[in-house]
Amino acid sequence: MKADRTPTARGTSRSRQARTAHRRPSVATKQKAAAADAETGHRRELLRQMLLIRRFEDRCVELYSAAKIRGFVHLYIGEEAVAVGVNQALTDQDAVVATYREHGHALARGVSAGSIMAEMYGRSTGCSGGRGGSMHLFDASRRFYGGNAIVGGGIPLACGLALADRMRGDGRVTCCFFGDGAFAEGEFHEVANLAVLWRLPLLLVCENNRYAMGTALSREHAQTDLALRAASYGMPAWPVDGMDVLAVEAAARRAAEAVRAGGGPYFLEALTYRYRAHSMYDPDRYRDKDEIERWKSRDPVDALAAVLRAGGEPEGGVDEIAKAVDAEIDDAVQSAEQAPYEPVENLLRYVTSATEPS
Amino acid sequence: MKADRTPTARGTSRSRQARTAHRRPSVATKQKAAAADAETGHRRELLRQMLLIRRFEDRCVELYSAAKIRGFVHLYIGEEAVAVGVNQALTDQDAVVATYREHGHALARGVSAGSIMAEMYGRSTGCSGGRGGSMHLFDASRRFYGGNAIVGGGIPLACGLALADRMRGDGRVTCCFFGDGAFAEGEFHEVANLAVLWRLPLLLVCENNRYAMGTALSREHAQTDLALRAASYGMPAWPVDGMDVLAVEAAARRAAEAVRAGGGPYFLEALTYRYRAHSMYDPDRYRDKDEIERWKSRDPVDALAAVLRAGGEPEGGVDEIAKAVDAEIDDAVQSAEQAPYEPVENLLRYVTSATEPS
Amino acid sequence: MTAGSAATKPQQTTYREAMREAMREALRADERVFLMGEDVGRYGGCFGVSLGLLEEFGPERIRDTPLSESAFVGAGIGAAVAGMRPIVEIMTVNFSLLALDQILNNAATLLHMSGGQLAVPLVIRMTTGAGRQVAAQHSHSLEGWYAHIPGIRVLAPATVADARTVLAAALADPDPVLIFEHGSLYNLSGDPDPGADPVDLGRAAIRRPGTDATIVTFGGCLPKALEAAEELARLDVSAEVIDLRSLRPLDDAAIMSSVARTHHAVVVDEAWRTGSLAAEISARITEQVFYELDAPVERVCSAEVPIPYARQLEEAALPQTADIVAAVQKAVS
Amino acid sequence: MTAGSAATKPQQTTYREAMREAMREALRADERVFLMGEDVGRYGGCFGVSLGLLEEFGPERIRDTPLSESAFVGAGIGAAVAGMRPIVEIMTVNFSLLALDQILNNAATLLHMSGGQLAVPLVIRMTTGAGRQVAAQHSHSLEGWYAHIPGIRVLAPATVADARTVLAAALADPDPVLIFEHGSLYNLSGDPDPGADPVDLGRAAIRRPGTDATIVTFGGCLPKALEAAEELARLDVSAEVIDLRSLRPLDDAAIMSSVARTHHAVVVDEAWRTGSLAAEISARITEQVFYELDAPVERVCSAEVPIPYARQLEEAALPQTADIVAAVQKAVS
Ligand SMILES: Cc1ncc(C[n+]2csc(CCOP(=O)(O)OP(=O)(O)O)c2C)c(N)n1
Ligand SMILES: Cc1ncc(C[n+]2csc(CCOP(=O)(O)OP(=O)(O)O)c2C)c(N)n1
Ligand SMILES: [Mg+2]
Ligand SMILES: [Mg+2]
Repeated sequence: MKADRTPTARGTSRSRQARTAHRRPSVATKQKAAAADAETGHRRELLRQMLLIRRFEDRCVELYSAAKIRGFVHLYIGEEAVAVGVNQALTDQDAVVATYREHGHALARGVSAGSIMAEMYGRSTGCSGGRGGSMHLFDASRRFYGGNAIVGGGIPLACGLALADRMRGDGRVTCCFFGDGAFAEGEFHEVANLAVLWRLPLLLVCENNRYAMGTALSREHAQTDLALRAASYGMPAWPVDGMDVLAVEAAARRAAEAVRAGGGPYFLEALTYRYRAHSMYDPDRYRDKDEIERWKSRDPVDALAAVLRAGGEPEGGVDEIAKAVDAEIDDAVQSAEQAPYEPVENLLRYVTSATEPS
Repeated sequence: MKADRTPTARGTSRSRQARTAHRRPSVATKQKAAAADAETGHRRELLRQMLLIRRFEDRCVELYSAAKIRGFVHLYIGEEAVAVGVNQALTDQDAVVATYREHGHALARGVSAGSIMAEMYGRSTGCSGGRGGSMHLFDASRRFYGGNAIVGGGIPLACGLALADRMRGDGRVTCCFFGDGAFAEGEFHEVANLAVLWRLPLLLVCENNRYAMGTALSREHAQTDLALRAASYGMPAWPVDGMDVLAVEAAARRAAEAVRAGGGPYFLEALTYRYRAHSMYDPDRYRDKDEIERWKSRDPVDALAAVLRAGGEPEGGVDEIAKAVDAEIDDAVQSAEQAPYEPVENLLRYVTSATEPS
Repeated sequence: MTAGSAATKPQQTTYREAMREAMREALRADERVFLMGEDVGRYGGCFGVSLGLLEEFGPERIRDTPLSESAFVGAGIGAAVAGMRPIVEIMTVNFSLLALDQILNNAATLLHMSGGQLAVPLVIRMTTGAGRQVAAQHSHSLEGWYAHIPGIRVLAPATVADARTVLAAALADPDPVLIFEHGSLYNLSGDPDPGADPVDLGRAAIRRPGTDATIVTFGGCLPKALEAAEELARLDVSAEVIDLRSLRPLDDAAIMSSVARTHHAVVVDEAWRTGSLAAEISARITEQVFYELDAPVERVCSAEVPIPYARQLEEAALPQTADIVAAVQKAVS
Repeated sequence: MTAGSAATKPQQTTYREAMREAMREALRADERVFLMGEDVGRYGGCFGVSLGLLEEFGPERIRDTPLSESAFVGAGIGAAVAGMRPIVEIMTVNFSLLALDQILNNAATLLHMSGGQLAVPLVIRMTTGAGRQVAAQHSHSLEGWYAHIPGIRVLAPATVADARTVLAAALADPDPVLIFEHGSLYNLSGDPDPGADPVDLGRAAIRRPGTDATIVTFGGCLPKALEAAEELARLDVSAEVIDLRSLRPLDDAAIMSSVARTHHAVVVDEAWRTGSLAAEISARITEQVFYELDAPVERVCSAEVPIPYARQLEEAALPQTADIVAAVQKAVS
């Protein structure tokens, strides 16, 4: 998976070229076939990533019930196309800041399922050494900067990462995921203004899943067209169908390209939906079961599977991917089960850089 | 002056009628003359209020140099048309929340010059008992709620005053003044959204004087059309020439009427300019003297005086107003000079409602 | 006061229900009262405290807010100034930082700054504390910070009965009152004692009398302190347990008269040790009854670390019953 | 280090200039260093500290920000995580409340929460304190709150020499450092002593030796404490004055060894008394050298009132030299 994430393998220009080539009618048959193969391969990979997230989280539910995982856990199921699609537009050098609902962002970013699972088990092999838990996944090697449980709290952090890049002129992009709820916090407003003012290379991805906990979009926002509002800061801002991973990928590539070209920040509003309750504690009293079903009928995993099948993917192809994914998750769980706990003597480790275990 | 502020004497509908009548061509000569008289009277009153603010603050400069007044003092000179014009649209029952640059708002609201001056002298007869000083003028009897020195800090307070009115359905308006600098703070954003969402009777008056301390508008805002940005929250939002008191009054009346009719908040951007430094400590290094002069050529006091003179105001009429205003200020200073200091034994008074002087 | 007969026979209810019943009572009694905060309505409150109130009182009085802590806390202040009696719920003390400027610079300050003109009869409720493996950003115990602020009252009900009465006392106060509800207490069961005289929540309560040492605590640490006292009794140490209930003002008289009798004091506070409220209490004890002390005042607080997620680390970070027992033993040794 | 010769003969400069010179030095030495905050550029800094730096280093490295405390402090955190060395100026501690969530939940917490992956080498400077009749919303002394937070270092230079060296020490720290500059000190004149060894600002300094009582203080109260010691000397009381310099961590060793010699301690802190850092120091003294104390530890703090504007009231609210003298006399009596 890591090899797949190098800029050459899936960098903006090459993929664009591939897709453009595919649409050009006068191309020789051979080239066309190669491009179609690449496209299919890429789509299978997208499906694999979405399935990994979905099944990883299904397993989380079981493990939570079994009290293997504790604390607050927020599931991303239904929204997989957003993290997976957006990440296609990012390189290894780019940075990602996410929220407390970030298993999907971490997995899509290439943080290993094993280290995430170990983290939720509270083991010292976890991606945050067991100190963070579900809401605080970090992986500096993947430039994955969390995992922030203060709604909106990651947005200024992302702004600063982008500022550093801008000052050094190193052409990197910082991608910040946040929710429709976070959009109402003052910090969003302050950062949006600052980022445009300073032309920071910041990709703001608002995951509009229509709820902030139990509060529906229309009861948290006066003007519910969030992209329209973001545009008022003077940055390009567009909505995209967050249930369609191909649409998300295309929109994210356009956005990342604009950011990388030095145009300043870009706002992408991914229209999506969470199938599960807000957290494990949420009895989900505030919405219609019908509404959930309606969204499920546009499921991003099913939709992409259908596209693949229409493109000739054999029966059982998807099952095969699912099997591989399950094996990866089984491994993750098994290694987490066996992983060591951080000794209590190390409690004060990492409070400051100087505090080392005794 | 207090009599002037009763709703019947200068309430929205009557004044509107007067102005409308004046413009109607087929009205009988007598009626026309009466309306013209009323209009002239009203304009003289506007001039008087603006002059009161200007000369009151000129005096503040002297008194500050003489160390009679201390602390941070921010002058409103140049911006008088905004407070005076907007206040015309408000009744006694309405509420006003201002900033630390609020001598003008307090005076226009009918807080007496004497009690303001005594406050700046730190005397117990001051409108805040000497505890607030220049930045914290209060007068509950005028529903004048300060005087807030945390930039943006008054906006949520105003939101709450409006919420109470909305819940009680008593048709009152809360008017909140704040600067272009405050517009960048998260609190503005949060309140704008909340106020539209809840249709609160809130008149948001942004005094865009093109600087936040030493930071010019274009270096604090990516999109400098603040009314445009405010409109993105879903409320009516318009700019107005803040150097023209008649324009401000007309715009404020339209705005207040819309708010009073239950339309929710309204955003008015008054384009204005402060002639003096940000505060008494500011060496004013960040702007051109030319720029200041250009704005002074559109001085709101001079402009209204010219309108009056063009309408037949005799030579010396303006001087007469100035003289009356100066007398009022002299009185204010004199009574402040003689006013008592709050005894030190009362230090803990008003920390809580229960703490009474020993 | 749900029913007259309830007063006669003790009835069990939870801390959560007691708080809810108190809100219901206040909403029924005074139409100026309303509840405002994130998810207090449709969702029923982040911890279920306000469940059912929306249905009874409607969306005007049970107001769901957007995620805008500064705006809706500030709006509560303004509404209070205008004569309403808002109860603002901040989901947890962690998020109250976003509204701290409003609380300190407006709520706590307006009365004084206006020379007595603007009172702010506002009640702010919030959950506090750790213990549920919710990690560094959701485990703060910052009530000690709030207790530093002149102009506000800070209450920390630790029993079902106090949860039932605290709100009425807070709403009767003409000034801002902050109520801290420790998350671990919501499922606590007890007698709401609705027939009792309204408790003066400004006074500390002796939850267990004792003669050898005084344990001063509040909120989520009270159950641990009582457990410790139980264990100490088995070890022949008689510990008195004082529940502060009010963190600002502090009931010095109750603390000092106990310490003057026991000559040993241990303060238990879930906050990080340095700069905790426990420090203030220790300083006051030294100042006021220094010559009665047979040993230095001990503090049992949290380790100075962002609270970690892993269970064994979190447990090690927080004050535990055994730590309290050990501290008392050290004091009396 | 403006000139090699400066090291040889003592030179007078102000606290403000010392701070500015330290910034200039840091900006010259390390291109990762930049300064960011409201009006640090064109205006020259709210208190003139950064005057002239924009001209020398340009707008990329001397960045004026909009009024958005949360955003630009958070941006400083992010830039630090990404390897820059930002110096963020918050005009005054009063406004830092708007960024407190970022400071506590991000700056102080990221390293631990990420299992040691994300260090935050950020320096935040801010003015603190009262004394200039700027009233309730501009007179806070909240450095004690910051000293409560694990994961950050809190420094309070009180002399020109410390102002000159504090920044280099702060920038050398791999973790967040907050520097509190008391507004009354900016015009203080003294020897910046640039040739001296870099002071270890983690250690407290004995600013005046004495034998009868220890006055522990920091920041804006140091000059008052020294004045009090002078006056006490005339009254035949020999007071030792300790300047903490670092508020987190506290230099317990320095405090305790002094108190163990003098047997009397007075802590002077401009914060409101309840929950002040003075309480922490008092508690620690009791905990660590209880049996050396001949009298209870005294505290001299601000009255618990939003600081009023009127001069006589403000003076009455703040710790004054006479209050310190009286407290020491009481302690040694
Ligand atoms: C500042 C803050 N306020 C409140 C909360 C509690 N809370 C956690 S998630 C959440 C809803 C956030 O909604 P949104 O931003 O839309 O993200 P989503 O959960 O839908 O992904 C709330 C209110 C919090 N964590 N932080
Ligand atoms: C939260 C906060 N940050 C910074 C300051 C310092 N400060 C006082 S006034 C001011 C500029 C405000 O500009 P603007 O809102 O445009 O109002 P104006 O002074 O132009 O009337 C600043 C930065 C403050 N008082 N509060
Ligand atoms: Mg959402
Ligand atoms: Mg301005």
